[in-house]
Amino acid sequence: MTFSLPVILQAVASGLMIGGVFALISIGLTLIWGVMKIINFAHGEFLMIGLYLAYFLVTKFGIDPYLTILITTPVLFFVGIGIFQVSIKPILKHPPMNQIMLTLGISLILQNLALVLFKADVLSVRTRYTGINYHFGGVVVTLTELIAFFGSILATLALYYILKTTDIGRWIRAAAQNPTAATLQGVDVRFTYLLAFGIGSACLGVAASLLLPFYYVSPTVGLFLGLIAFVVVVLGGMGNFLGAFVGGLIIGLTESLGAAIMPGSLSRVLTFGIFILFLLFRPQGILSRRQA
Amino acid sequence: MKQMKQYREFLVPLVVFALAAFLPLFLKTYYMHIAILILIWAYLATSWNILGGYAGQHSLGHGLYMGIGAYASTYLALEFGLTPWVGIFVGMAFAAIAGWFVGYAAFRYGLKGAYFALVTIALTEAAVYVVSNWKAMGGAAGLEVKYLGTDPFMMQFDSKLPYFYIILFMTLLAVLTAQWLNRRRFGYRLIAVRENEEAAEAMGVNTLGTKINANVLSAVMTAAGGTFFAQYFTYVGPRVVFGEVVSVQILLFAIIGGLGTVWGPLVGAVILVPVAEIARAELGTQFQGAHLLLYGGVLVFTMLFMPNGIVGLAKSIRARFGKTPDDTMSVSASEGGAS
Amino acid sequence: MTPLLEVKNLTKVFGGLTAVGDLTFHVDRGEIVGLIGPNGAGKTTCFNLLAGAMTPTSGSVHFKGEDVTGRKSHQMCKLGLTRTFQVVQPFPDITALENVMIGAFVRHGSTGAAERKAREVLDVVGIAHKADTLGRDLTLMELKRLEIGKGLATEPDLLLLDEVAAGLTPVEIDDILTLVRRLNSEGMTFLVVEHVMKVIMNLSHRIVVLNFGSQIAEGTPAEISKNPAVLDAYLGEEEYVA
Amino acid sequence: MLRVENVSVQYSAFKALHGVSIKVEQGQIVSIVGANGAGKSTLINTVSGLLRPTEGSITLDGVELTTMSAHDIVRHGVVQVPEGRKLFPDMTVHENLLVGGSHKRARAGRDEALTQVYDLFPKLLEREKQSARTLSGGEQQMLAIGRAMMSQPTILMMDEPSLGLAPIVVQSIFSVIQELRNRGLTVLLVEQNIRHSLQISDYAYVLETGTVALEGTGAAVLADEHTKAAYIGSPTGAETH
Repeated sequence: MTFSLPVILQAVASGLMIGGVFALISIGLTLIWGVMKIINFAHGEFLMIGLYLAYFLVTKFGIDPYLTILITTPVLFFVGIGIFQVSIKPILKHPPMNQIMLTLGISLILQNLALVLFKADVLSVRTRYTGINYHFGGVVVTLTELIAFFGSILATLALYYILKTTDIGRWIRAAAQNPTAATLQGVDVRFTYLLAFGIGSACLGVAASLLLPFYYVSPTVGLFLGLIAFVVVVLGGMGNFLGAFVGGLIIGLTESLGAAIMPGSLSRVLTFGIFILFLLFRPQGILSRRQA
Repeated sequence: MKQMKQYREFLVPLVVFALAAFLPLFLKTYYMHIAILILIWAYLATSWNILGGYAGQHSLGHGLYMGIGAYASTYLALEFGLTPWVGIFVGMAFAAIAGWFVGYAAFRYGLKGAYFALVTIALTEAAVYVVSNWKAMGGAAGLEVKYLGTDPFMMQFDSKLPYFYIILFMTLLAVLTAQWLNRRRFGYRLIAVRENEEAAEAMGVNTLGTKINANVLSAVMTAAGGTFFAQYFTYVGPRVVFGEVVSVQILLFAIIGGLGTVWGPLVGAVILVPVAEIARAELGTQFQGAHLLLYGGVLVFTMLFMPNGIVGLAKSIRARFGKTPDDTMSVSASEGGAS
Repeated sequence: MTPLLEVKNLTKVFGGLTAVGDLTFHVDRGEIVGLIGPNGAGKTTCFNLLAGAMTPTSGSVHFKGEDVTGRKSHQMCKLGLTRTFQVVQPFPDITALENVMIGAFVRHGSTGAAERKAREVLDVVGIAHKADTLGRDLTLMELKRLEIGKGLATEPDLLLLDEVAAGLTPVEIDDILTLVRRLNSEGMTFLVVEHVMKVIMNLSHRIVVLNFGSQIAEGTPAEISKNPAVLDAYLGEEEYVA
Repeated sequence: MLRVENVSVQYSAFKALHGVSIKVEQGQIVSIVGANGAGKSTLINTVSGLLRPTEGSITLDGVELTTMSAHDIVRHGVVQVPEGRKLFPDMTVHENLLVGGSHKRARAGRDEALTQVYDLFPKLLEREKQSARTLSGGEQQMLAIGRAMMSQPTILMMDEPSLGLAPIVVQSIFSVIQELRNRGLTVLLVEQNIRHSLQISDYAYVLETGTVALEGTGAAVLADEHTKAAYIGSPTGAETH
């Protein structure tokens, strides 16, 4: 609990690094909300699946943690699509609360299934990237955080590119902005929902592989990261892609600066405080001008 | 005669609970424990149901009020020796204040549906971290109720029997409250707000005030449940009484049993709690979380196949031979194809 | 005598768009006043402003001599001004009787009294036999009657009717007209927005015509039906050559 | 080419159309007029597949559209310019147009269609990179029409294209509709502005409370007293049919 400049700088650096990953985690959620107006409470648990998958690929098969992206991303894509088909699609027209309850149910299932299968142990991996640090003045940045940060930015840019320049991307955005109008342009809206859910989940595959080398896995890891994703998404404006990225960085900074200057886990109160204030006073998020 | 008619609606709950009062004659200690658990969750779900079921505002943060009730009475007992019989009312008062502020803030700014759910979940999660860092409240370790053996004055008993009757009585009161709402102006206004806020407002219902009052009533009742919870388990911890998982459990039984119905929460708890408890007892050592797995599965099943819960399903089966309302079609519906 | 409702220079601007501009008119006790205009003319906005669902940008609304500008819907209702909705807004999961009771609770605290009032109203609007049917199970005609009943149950001095005839067959429309006329002869005052011109021409004592948010004409039905500005607003300009 | 035969539509308690039959022939402008609530939009939305008829059939050159999904109907060339434009407000003008031309059949000729649309509406080319929400009402209507043109429709249905527009803008929209017809497009037009629409129509139907009350050439329908009565009513005429 010191307020010296090096401590602050260190916190800013770490905050930005983890903020990039928060952004990537949240972008999937904001995409799903933006397109079909469903809040996926199982989002954090999807990430947990990705983390366990990456963990076992690294520990059981000796695959390089960053190469697991090639597996975690498509697997999460299909996990998303599968769950969408079985459970979300049938209730797309139901009241929003039923959808929330359903995804809460899915999150309970996944969380406790993980508990049953893998026990409550907190797992982490040591890789050949672990322990490599870089010093910038007094600030220490680990290689794994650095890779996660730039990896997240790359993945975000790639997704942004897809949404902006491809027909599929335009379908998804069109369906998000006005599903009826999209239908009237010949867009199969349900198919774009399916794609958006798949892509939103696939982001978590990337995030999981990037996180694993410096984070941990446990059945409840998704509980906290899922909530963080909600905070980021609300901060950025629900459905706002760019907002989610900025929001991710801000929450990363809040968490890490808060931890540097506040005792214990009190910084979490700050994070949730921001969340609550935004929900009340600026539900449209930091970037949007219009009312949500 | 007229008086009689007015109170006849309370007859069924009174008879049901009077019969339930004989249960201890037939139950072994372990089953008494399960009966108490059923009643705790039925009580909490009934309290939640007033806001979530009747008024249609789905709070995902009722752990906040449960925690306030649990912590207030426990802290006052530990620190000042205050009897929980009084502490329970202090907790309820604090919950009323919290409920008013939460209700005012959320509803004044027009939070609905998903946004209301998110803000309530954020509040209760924030409470977890506040309490975890609050030394006087025992921090992350929580507070233990000092064991005194049987001390009725301090709401402590060696036997399960008194606990059973206390929570039975509380649940009876909660069910009577729900039953009372069913046929009173305030209750009708809650339903009007749930069904169509705009129309309710146009018909003279102060929707903001109604929702805030519902939140306060629901919070106060939930807090009392928190005090009992603390006394029964003789322990309170931040994650145990606050937090997302508890909040979800509180509303689970109302949703599965039947939202906005008098008996739904109780039916939900009676059916689910024993199964979950047996699962926990039988499988708990190998499979932690087996009961939550079950809850999750039932929740998903309910949403997919009987979104109106068990009581709702029973009602519609009964109505099936009359008329089935078909899905309304709407141009504004997101996509074209017939579903 | 002061008019029951007096609207002065009422204006509502959304963003840059003036939905209602400088509207001035009044409604006397015992009248049926029609408010008409083509789609998008600002009628519904006007209704929302009067009923308290929106706050005007400028201008004033006086009701029973009292300045009520900016009051909320539920306050307006308690004062005696109630509106119905263009798209019927029943409470779907409760019975027709209970639907109406919610309105009756404005003036009656006890369930018994509210229920008596509600039964009386259901009888007036002619759906007493449907008292125990759920809102969702009523036909459109019954819903239209229920909509009026929900308004009547609040015992208003002025009832704002928004498109009661929309979607009804001519025979059903006549039924509704008869009902409104009867209520009017018993002393109820109405302000009526309506697209079905036959209805408004037959019903109103006086008509106010809006286009692009402003008043373009006012007069008796006979005057209005001959007014060239009104014809232009409804049918498009005469001088257009293809 | 487009045949709507004996179509009835009901949503929840409300029967919006009762046995409506209309025909639209190649190269025609056909108008559907009638007061609000008469069922005009319901009819167009039923042809588009957004609503399902309870009875009757809809065919395009013999192809059954009645049970086809809404997006497939667009892919078959029946395209709607919806009431209130329904643009994608946060996408640019260019992107809006691209979405219109992104289904399989349209994609091949997309560049050509784009040139045509920009040729027809030079204003849109000027505003190519602006988001749709920043356009004026008239420009939004042009974009909505342009977006529909990108689908390379065989029949274009327009729901109240003049709604909320200033008279001068309405004029230009109607000129565009005629221009489209001159280029060989078939148009089904729903309008409140009956003087304009009937003057340019080859054929017209008057809808009243969900049924066809009158049909004939545009000029004949415009001349009919009944048409005016359907809109304005008469203070004496309590008589209904």
